[in-house]
Amino acid sequence: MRTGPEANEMKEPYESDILAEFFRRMTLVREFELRAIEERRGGLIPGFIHSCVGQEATAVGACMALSQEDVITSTHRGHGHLIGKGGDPKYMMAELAARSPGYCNGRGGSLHIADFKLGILGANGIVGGGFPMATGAALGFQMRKEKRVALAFFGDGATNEGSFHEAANQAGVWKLPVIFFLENNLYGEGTAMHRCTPIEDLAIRAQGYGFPGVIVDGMDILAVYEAVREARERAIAGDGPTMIEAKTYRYRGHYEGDPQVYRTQEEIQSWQRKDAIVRFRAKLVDSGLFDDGDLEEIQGSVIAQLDEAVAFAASAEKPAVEDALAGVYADTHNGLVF
Amino acid sequence: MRTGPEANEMKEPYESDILAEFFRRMTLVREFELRAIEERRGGLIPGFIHSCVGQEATAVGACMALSQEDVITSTHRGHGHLIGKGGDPKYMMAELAARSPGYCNGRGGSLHIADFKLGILGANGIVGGGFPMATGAALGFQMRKEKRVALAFFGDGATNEGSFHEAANQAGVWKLPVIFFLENNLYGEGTAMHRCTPIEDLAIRAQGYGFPGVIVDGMDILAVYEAVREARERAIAGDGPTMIEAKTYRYRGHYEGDPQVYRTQEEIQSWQRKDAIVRFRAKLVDSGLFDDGDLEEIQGSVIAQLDEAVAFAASAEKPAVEDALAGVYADTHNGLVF
Amino acid sequence: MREITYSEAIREAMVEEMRANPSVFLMGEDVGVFNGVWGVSNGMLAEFGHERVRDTAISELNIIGSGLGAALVGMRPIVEIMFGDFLMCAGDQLVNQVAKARFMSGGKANVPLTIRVASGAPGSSAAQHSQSPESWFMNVPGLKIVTPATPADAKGLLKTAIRGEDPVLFFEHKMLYALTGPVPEDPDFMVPFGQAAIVREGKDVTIIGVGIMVQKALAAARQLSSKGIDAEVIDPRTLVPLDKDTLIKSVAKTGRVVIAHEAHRRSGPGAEISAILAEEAIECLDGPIIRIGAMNVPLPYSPELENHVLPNENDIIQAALKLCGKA
Amino acid sequence: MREITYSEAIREAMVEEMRANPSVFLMGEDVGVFNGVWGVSNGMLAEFGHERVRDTAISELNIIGSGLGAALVGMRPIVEIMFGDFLMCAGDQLVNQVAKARFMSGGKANVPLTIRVASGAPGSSAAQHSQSPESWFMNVPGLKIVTPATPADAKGLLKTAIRGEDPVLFFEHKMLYALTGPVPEDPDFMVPFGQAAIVREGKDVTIIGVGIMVQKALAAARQLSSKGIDAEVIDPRTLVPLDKDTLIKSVAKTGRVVIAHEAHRRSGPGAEISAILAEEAIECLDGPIIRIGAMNVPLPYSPELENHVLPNENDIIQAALKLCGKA
Ligand SMILES: Cc1ncc(C[n+]2csc(CCOP(=O)(O)OP(=O)(O)O)c2C)c(N)n1
Ligand SMILES: Cc1ncc(C[n+]2csc(CCOP(=O)(O)OP(=O)(O)O)c2C)c(N)n1
Ligand SMILES: [Mg+2]
Ligand SMILES: [Mg+2]
Repeated sequence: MRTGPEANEMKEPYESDILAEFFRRMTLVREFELRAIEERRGGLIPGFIHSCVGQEATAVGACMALSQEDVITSTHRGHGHLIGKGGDPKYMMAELAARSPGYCNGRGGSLHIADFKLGILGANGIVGGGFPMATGAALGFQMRKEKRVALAFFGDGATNEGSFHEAANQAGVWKLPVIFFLENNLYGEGTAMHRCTPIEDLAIRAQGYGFPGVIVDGMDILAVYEAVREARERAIAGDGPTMIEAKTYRYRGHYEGDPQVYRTQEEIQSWQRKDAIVRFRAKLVDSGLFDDGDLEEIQGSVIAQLDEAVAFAASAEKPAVEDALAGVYADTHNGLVF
Repeated sequence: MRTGPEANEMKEPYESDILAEFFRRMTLVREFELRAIEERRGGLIPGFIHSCVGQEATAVGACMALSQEDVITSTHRGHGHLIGKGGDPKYMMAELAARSPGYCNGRGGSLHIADFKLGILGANGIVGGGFPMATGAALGFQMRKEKRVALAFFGDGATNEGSFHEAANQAGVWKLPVIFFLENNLYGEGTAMHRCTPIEDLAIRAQGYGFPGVIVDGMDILAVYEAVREARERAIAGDGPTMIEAKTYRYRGHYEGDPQVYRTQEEIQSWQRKDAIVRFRAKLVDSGLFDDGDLEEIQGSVIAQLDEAVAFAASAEKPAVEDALAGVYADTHNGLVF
Repeated sequence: MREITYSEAIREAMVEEMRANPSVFLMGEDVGVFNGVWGVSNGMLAEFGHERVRDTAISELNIIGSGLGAALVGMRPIVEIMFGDFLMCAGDQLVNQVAKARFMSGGKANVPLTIRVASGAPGSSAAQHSQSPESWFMNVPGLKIVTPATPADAKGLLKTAIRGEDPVLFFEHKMLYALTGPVPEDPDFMVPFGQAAIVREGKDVTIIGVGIMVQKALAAARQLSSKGIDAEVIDPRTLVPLDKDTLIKSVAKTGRVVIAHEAHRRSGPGAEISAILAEEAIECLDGPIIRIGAMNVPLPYSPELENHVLPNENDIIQAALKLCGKA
Repeated sequence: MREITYSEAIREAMVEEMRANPSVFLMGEDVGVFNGVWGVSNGMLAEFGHERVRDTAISELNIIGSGLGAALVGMRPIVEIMFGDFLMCAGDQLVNQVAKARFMSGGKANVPLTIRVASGAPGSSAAQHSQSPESWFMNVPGLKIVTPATPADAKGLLKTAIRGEDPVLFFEHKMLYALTGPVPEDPDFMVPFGQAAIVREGKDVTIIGVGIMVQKALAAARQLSSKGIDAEVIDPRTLVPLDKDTLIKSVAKTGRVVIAHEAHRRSGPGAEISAILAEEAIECLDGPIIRIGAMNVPLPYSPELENHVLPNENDIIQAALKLCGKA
């Protein structure tokens, strides 16, 4: 397994700006999730939530290795990816609250948030649904000779859908600039990975498609960041796709309300002891670039941002039922398509 | 690559009966195809034909390593598989001629021939359509603790369908008694394998599913036979699936009428020089167990059998239009389902 | 009679059939350890073990396709598809393999495969977790399509499916799982396919409800009766085969018909039912055939929009009033 | 006007659009080196090279899904599905991704994706190579569904599809590829969606034909005229959107209607058309709405059975005669 250097040391010199941003975004992801769960209990959010608490390093590390012009396809557990790619919690929260100014005008909810300006092609309610979308976007970039890549987020469970195979094969043949980024959190819903997958390291599947498979510690944001940066360079250089398997863990249920009969408290705690934010925070302090006060300030700004986001969402307008048919088609041929 | 011993020597002692049967079935496959093509030109056969001329050793070698209780799923290029598994050319020819006594009562044609008594679960018009069927049959055998296996035939092109991936993964997890038998003839229709598959040896995909992938010379029937026999033993012993990739070649077009702009005459001839029947015939003569006369007698009996099959088919009744709705359902609920 | 939920009725049918016949087993995503996302298979792993209550990989194509394979060698698989929205992941297996296996083999393949599908909108679940796919495969000969609306029908129809020799798409509406009703305890209680239920007799207007809309049609009928309209409510129970005789007879009596389903209006199950009536009973009709269904827009996340898009009791009432000249 | 085949018309539309716009490209199985199984893309590889005429792996799901991905980043892909029967291999991508991408994103996703599908029975090709899937996705909002019946419509509708911003399922009947007809040379000739063509005016009975059945309806109309029946033949040209006004207007004139398609009768496109007429034009009807379609049985291999199962010109004639009281 490829990991970031141990003992809270950094292998390469990072600017303090980017380090702070890593910390800020991971904190924002964590706090966004906790806040959304709270607001769901409070009734502001009507739909279900698949939180990514525990997986902050994969989401943020991967996205921050991309440029704004790059695109991602996300999943049902996508809030971290969206924030990682620059998504605004205000419009995310408004979408979760099913309001008009939300990212999808209240039509999509958590499972379908997209922002084409930020290169977020969409969360997805279909496990494995985003793979071909990512290869297709990468194809577009390749055909237009643009230096852009597409990164597909997916889970261990999604790796068993046929869509993974078809997309990976075609991406391999055409050497598309695509990164298959697996967040292996050991479970697909209530089914432990070993009960539905005959191998331990899914990255070896990449060999079957003629491109490298890399394993990283998904609780180490620098390891994730570096692996994606390298994969992006490969892709841009015309050397084709990379599969990256990040070993990570979700701390909460598959969705809020999941009784979690399928795993033990001990297992959860053993992963929490490797918490990506806690470890990274310690690393920042040890580096001497930040002190606790700096980091608490960041944390505070994140909380303030979320307070604002919630206030924005709560006071935002709801979609008007007169517009119920809007947005199905670009061209309604004088209303005929309905 | 695992091949049978060179220099026309046999590694292990085979009974002359089985050697003769290898030869007879391969010859029957070859002659069946040529005869069917002729009868199609002559108008007896209305539908299209994907002949397997050149691939006799894979079809016959694989099937003869199975027991009658084992099952196979076949493909659009399935005549060899059917004959290998004991299919009767009479009923096959009658089916190709769309006659009532044909295997499918004239409903299926070449693409859909099945014989459940012989363990032939069906040819298939859908590339990759048979994979889950094979894993499902194997699941049934495993649950009932029967010592039976399912063998899925497929082509290099089919390996890129999502169905391959999903079936292989589940078979790997459950250690199902299934053999994934790939006839790699280098082309999927008019698309050369290297243009749609990023690796050369597809057998390495097996690693991604936690079971062995084996490569054999598909022009050597004994190599094929031995590899399948071994895979069958593994499966029966509870050790799970094996993928076998047999390198082979089809001599004729994808279907009859294919102008074959996608390959050269030289390439075809280079494979014909390795012809499985010619090589095996030489091996039999060299072994001293057979002389040319023996083998010509077998050849003659095959031709006679095919004459009979064609005569049978040509004189057989056509399905009656009154029965057009028969066979869609077991239970028509007093005709309601139509 | 004791009352149990729709969900319990389904579980009871599965459990009884599994006890009675070792060939019957259940497989699907999270049906075992997780007890089923909808809880329908709750406790079944404990009774039958991993051999017969099988958690699969997330691979709908292989789930349905290997159900076919197992059926072809003599098993009687029940497979669960967690959301009807995911059915199309296995679209090819359904359309080209499962539906056609028997016919293409000249009637020789036996396909006792039951595909249980949780369908319909459970509320704010948006476009990929709310669909009603009942009509998606009606154009494909070879499948039977079942839409139980009550606990008793759920149990009795499921038994008919499991004991039958043909593939069945069995649609369970998520919002019916908690519905309670009387269900016979007789383990041989079966509801035949192709026999509609007249769930309420009436003479003024026929309301044909599919799945959950049967319940809404009944509620509408109660309100209509207070307005002096006596509605007959019919539940076809199976869309393929369809008991058109019962529908036609009712329409012949009332002369008015409303067809209600949660699926989108365009090419939903109501299209076929309406077309049959327009072909075989038009002379009985005193007015248009009105279809009530979801608007032709993907299901929106917003509860307000979703509510607006989905058909309800009031839509049925308005249609009936209009047909009866009272709107 | 010069006459070309349906197949040439389609190629011409693709070639012209590809010349005019570098974002347009073609991908699919064997569209390049093999020149397309149906020969539609014959010669296109030579002109545009492998970059823009892309042979894919045998992976329908990825073909359609990556068409969506490419569209989302500004390309205008045309993808070819070799046989309509294989569409369901990509069922989930069609239903859950392609159709819904725009709506789920609040109208922001642009999906200029044209999916060309060779459909229909080419003769003795059996159950998995003969289907007419036109209605399979009509229940799914977000797709447009096009069924050209003439070379000119093939060209003009395809241009509308390629230049449009929404995903289009474009069904090309295999037995129409060789049909010849006049086709405008103007590169901006486009046929709008949602505008039915009255291909023959008449006053006694309306025959609505879908795809290849338009040709058979015309042949039927010629024969009917010799029996004193003046049939109007209408081709909706697009099933979604559907120009119901033109259909209703015709039915209002004739009072009689036959709907003909090659798809199976049950829940074929005719079900929806019939249901619309039964809902919005029933008062104009002098008799039942008759649907002509393939029998509800998978397409058989035997030519005799297949002939029997498929709808033909005579079926239309008999239906019209019956409606006109002459049968
Ligand atoms: C096609 C499809 N099948 C099943 C589901 C139900 N489902 C939603 S999330 C999930 C588990 C996914 O596991 P994984 O890919 O590992 O992602 P994780 O939830 O662990 O992030 C399942 C089965 C779905 N949404 N789509
Ligand atoms: C799902 C599907 N896609 C495409 C086709 C059309 N088709 C028939 S055979 C074939 C090539 C198959 O290649 P391969 O699997 O290598 O088998 P081979 O023909 O070489 O024996 C194709 C593309 C099909 N029948 N089914
Ligand atoms: Mg997971
Ligand atoms: Mg091949």
